[in-house]
Amino acid sequence: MTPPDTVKESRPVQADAPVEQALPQGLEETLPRATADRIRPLLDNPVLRWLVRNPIWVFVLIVFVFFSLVSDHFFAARNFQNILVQTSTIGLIALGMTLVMVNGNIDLSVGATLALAAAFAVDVQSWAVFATWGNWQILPAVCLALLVGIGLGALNGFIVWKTGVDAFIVTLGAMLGIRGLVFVYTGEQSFYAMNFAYSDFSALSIGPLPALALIFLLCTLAVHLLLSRTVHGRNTYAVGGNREAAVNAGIRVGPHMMINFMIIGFFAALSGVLLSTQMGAATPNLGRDYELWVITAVVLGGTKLTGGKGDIIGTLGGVLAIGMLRNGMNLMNVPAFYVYVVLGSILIAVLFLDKRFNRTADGGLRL
Amino acid sequence: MTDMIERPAREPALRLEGIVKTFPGVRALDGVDFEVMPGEVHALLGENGAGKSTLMKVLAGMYQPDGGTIVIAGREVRMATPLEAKRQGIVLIHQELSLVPEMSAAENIYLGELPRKSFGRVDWKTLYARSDAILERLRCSFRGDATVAHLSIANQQMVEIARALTVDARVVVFDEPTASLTDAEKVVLFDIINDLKAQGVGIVYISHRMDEIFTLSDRITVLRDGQYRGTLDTAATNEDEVTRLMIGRSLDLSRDTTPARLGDTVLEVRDLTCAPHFEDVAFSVRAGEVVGFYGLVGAGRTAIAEALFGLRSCESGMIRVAGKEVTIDSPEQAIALGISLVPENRKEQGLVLQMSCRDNMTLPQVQDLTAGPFVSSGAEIAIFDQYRDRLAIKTPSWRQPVGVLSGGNQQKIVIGKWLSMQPRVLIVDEPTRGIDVGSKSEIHGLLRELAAQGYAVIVISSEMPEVLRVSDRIVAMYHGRITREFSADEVTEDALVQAISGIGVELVS
Amino acid sequence: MTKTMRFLLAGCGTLAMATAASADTVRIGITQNNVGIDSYQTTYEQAFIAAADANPDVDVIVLDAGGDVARQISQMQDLIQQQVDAIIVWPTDGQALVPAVRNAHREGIPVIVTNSNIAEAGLDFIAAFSGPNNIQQGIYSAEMMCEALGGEGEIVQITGMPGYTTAIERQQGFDDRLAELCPDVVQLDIQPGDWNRERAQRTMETFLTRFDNIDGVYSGDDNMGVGALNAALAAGRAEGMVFIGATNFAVGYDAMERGEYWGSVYQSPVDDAEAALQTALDVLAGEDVPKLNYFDTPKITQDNMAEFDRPVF
Amino acid sequence: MLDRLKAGGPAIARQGILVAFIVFMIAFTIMSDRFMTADNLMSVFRQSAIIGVMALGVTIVVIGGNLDLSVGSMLSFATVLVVDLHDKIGPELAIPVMFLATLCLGAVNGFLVGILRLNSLIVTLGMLSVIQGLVLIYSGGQNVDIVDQQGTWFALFGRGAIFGIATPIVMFGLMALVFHVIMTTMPFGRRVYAVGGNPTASVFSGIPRSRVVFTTYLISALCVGVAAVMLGSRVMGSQNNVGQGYELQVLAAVILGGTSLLGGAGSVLRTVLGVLMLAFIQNGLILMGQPYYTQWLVTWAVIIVAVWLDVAAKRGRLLSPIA
Repeated sequence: MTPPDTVKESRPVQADAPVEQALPQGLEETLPRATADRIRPLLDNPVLRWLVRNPIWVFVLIVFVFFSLVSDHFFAARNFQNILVQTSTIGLIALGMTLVMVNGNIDLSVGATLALAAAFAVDVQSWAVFATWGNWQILPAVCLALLVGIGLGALNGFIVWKTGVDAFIVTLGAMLGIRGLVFVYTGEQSFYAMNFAYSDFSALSIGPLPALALIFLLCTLAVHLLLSRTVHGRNTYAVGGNREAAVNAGIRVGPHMMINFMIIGFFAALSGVLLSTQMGAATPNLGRDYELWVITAVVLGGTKLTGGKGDIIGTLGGVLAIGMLRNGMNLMNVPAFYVYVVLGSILIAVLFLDKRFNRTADGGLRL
Repeated sequence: MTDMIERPAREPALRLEGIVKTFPGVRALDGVDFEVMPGEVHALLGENGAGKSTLMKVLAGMYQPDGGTIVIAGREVRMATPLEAKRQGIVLIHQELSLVPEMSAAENIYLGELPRKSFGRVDWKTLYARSDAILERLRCSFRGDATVAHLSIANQQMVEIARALTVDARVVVFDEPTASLTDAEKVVLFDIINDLKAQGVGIVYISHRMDEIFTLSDRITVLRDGQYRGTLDTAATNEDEVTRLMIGRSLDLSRDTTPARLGDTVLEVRDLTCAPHFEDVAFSVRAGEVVGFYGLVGAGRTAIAEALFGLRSCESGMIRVAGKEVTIDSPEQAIALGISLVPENRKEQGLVLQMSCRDNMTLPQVQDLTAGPFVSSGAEIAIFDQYRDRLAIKTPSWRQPVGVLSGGNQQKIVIGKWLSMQPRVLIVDEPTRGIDVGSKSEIHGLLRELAAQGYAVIVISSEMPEVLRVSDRIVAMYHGRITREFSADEVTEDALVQAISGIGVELVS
Repeated sequence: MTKTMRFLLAGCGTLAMATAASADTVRIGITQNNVGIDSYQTTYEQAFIAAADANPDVDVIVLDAGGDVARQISQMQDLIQQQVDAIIVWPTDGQALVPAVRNAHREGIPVIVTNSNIAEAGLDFIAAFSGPNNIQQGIYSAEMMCEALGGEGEIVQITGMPGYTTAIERQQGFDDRLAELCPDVVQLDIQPGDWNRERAQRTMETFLTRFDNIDGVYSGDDNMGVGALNAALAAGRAEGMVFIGATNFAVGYDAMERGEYWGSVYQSPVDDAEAALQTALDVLAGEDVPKLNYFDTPKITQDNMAEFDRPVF
Repeated sequence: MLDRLKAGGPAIARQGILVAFIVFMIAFTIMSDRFMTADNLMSVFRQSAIIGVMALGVTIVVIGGNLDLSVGSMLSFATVLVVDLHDKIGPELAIPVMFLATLCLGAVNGFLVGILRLNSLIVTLGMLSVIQGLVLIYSGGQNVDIVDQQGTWFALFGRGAIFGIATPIVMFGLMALVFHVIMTTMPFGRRVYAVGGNPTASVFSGIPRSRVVFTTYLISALCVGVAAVMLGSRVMGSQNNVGQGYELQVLAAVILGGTSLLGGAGSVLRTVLGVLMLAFIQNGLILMGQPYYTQWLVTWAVIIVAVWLDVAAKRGRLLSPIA
């Protein structure tokens, strides 16, 4: 039978969606048609269009304006420096977590890795071998700490690759085990950096920017470029978005995922090193619960737990949102008990709004 | 029918000899031979589970054969990875779309082989230039920077095909390429295949649709149970011979002409509207008849079924079941009213793959099959046995996870699940999609039989032969509206095609 | 999002009032270790706020680090940012806080360390320390243990959360003094109870299975000590076993009254809080304040418990 | 071939956790003469009852295709509530009030995940924080204690015994049995497996998916309530953070029991094995005189090896096929 060639295409649901001028699916469905029509032209403005697609930044703006109005101390250059330094710890790990989560994996062991790296960074300086090195003794210490982070990441990645066990489970185990290693290594004690040059680093500023903030911003830029511009970065989306397609296209998924685990290990270690410069010390309980805050920040930034979606700009927004909330609530003297409630509620609220506005078309089925 | 192309007396582009592949407990391929000449369309046929997909995965480097040789352009090769196969010029276009939705078309086309600059950066300029050139060659309306998630299914298929053109392909394998295409899109696809063929590329074409195979192919190779059954010249054979080779017997493909004994009107729908899917739909179904719904994908047929099954809320209209006006807000209510739906997507909507055959079959009524507070295993097994025998489901035991069964048997489990509910109205959506000829014919027979037993049956299908074969009445849909209703006696193919393409219909929008 | 906004606004209405104060009052910021982890810290906070409220010239900003060093450092920065007149800090970690304290010192903001002291390297940068001496408390406990056992016996120790200063210092004081004072008392094992009564109870149950004879139990605080006591009571082995703790809690006091608990170290969070605030005010008033202001934390035993009030926490 | 399990072999490999469990039991028995004694075994059973009961509830949530990380602070909430109310309104009222309040929290989880279909990991993470705040606000951060520890019948749940067996063991055993029966032989159990295995197909089969998921969270909250009664009675007091970190121990036990985080597969009884495994590791290592952190290292290895064997048995080969 010959297919009729007079047939016209008719596919209301599946037609190519216009890329530029549509509101997010959820908005189109929720808003009255007239309102939607009125709002749509606003999307001609590139800034507004960008904000609609990055809702976390809308939230960052709201938080920013809110605290600027209600707190006397929030809107100040010095405070912004503080916020950047404070977010750098969670922020650096979040960069790595974005890669791992876009890959469709997760890493719960970052808090423990951070603690182990910090312990190495502080302890190795005082090894007798480097006693005559002066301030240079910091260099091998930091290098070793970063290597430890990369190594632990590689171990996680290797196990995920070779055993095929879900990353959630592998890194949940590692979260306990690496914390155990921290206690083995430190013997429960805090380490203290004898060399004040080490802790002075955290007070360093380059122009208006504290060194720690600068490192964080540079790393953010680097990972943003890595994820959006390089072959490895694009493959990260491919592996997370459709693993089978990636395999068929000849991407070596195992080593690829391992590299991303090494990257997050590196950032967890770097974060640990920078944190230890702020303290001039390393404590064995450092970084507890950080994995949960990092995941929260990354998810707020629009990265999907299922993989394939997310970017560094969103993650930066998520990290800043949490950082500003904490900072602002400190400045406003919100009682500690309420901080838990506010942060938890906001997380759920943002998730809810994201679901309403950015949901994908399910054709209105009641499932 | 395509003109006969004289087969060039050259070296085959690809030759597989004596390929053996075993999985634990199964010999999936048992000494299979297969060859493709340059510029030839060679169809590969076989029932589900005959080994077509395994053979193609061996060809694409995704499986390593346990025995046999692969010869490409006269040289014996080993292909350990899909990438190596691609470098040898073997490209597989997958049945299930193998794209990354959040990435651009260009990135998908060059997935795994993005052009690089220094420091591992992507060379976007080269990427877009190359991919745009390919898309243009395929006469695509979109460009390389379009995000795949925003493209229609047909255009996504085009991206898949574009992938094949990135390399100097020797052999391109199409695995069920038309499953999700409209007829218009099929025409474009066939043009492309003919283009490739003219360029001397060897084409392997896998499909269950006989009409396509006879339109396109030069030769046909048939597999059965992992074994090679023979190769036929398309011009010198017919559907009967091919079918016999596939299933080992011949099939009666004619329509059951027993006149329907019609009962009362069981289901009546009036002015039902559910924008944007369908508007002002009205029809009725009587006990003992099969009503076929025919139309293009997206014409609103499936949406009507979903609305009747309580999965969609409708803005206006009236539904009457057995004479009583009802509202249906959930599948539970639909089931209580005696409506059953065999959904179009078996794996996603029909079955819980890791559950046993029995548990799947009794899922909608498990709360009623109880002894005290407990599920009565005996009652469940009784139901399973009854429908296993009635539908001739092939499975070693009720404990078997349903995911390991063949497509046809899976579909029968879904049908059995809904028959066991003793429904008044049975809605079947695309009952034979992706199912081999043998099972297909059995299912058609079953639908007729059900009607004869007094069920009211609605069959939704995109395949005209199917609709013609099983229906007592045919409802044609176009763009969310019913354009015409035919009785089985008066319907002609031409009229049906016109009715579903909106010809002669005034659309108010 | 509007809902969140409204929620925040509602929360802030009351807070804004609290921070709006006249210019001549002193503003003191405090960052505590981990309020809510136990009653001591909570009572401390309440006493501190009460003391500040009682003084019209004092305005306080009360923060909690939730046990996280990094968060405490951030809070120090935030307090410096607000240019408070003095900062009181209850260190989550004695060593890790040194640079943060140094920063405040550089900004000219006096820092008063409360409850557990900062590491030696930081002493130069603080205005004063006010609080109990945790090492001394460990020493007291060792002395009581020694006395109760008559110089010989087998004991086990249940420590606080591993890696935190208070836990480490008490253990250190106890271990050193015990070895020195009565070398014939053998410590069979040391395991953590995480400042958590249930976990201490679990640890003690395992000890009881493992050792046929336990003469004494030292716990890092009474909360855990009572957990250990519960385990021994349930096993029917509490008779003759010596329980010694630290930071006398009400439950410990009651157990002592019943004669089940031998002794502890009396430490009042109210004294602790008031001493900290007073020290800060003294520093701001320009008075000559000694660097280390240990307030007395006496031994409390069944014999002398009548001299003490029942703890409020 | 090393990376291919023999066709006959997997029967034993499929029970990876059971094998590991037996290996550990033998090892501990050899290393410590105190380990394999009736007293010690009973003591470990009693200790594991609290985590165990919570793990039963979470297993059902996970089989239904979701996670529940909020159980840790929910346990703090329930324990503080029941202990605090014990002296204020008496245990006979305190217990039902606590159950009511805890079920409300479960209902919030159920509403957000089941009805609004928000991601369960993030929702319960948020709830973990919210509930911790609620506990602290409720108690003002103070410890709560039961004054008359000897005289109250509330002691039965944590300290008492029924027919000579410690009540927590009896309750844990009974609940494990009841949930096992529910999940394997009752329609509700079948529906939970179906919803976890394929939510869409479940809806197409007329299963009220939202209600099923909602109910799994209620069950989880109910289990937390039972755990809180046992904990409050055992300790006769509570701190505000008493359940901190329990969520991960519970999850580790569920995972060790072989329940798939993807949903649709798993077993309540095997979770019991996971719970006991963790408890025995903790107990055995202390009996051997190991420092507390060794148990973290051992748990790390055990989780990965046990789950690996499980996964390997299912796919029929030891190493993952990922290139």
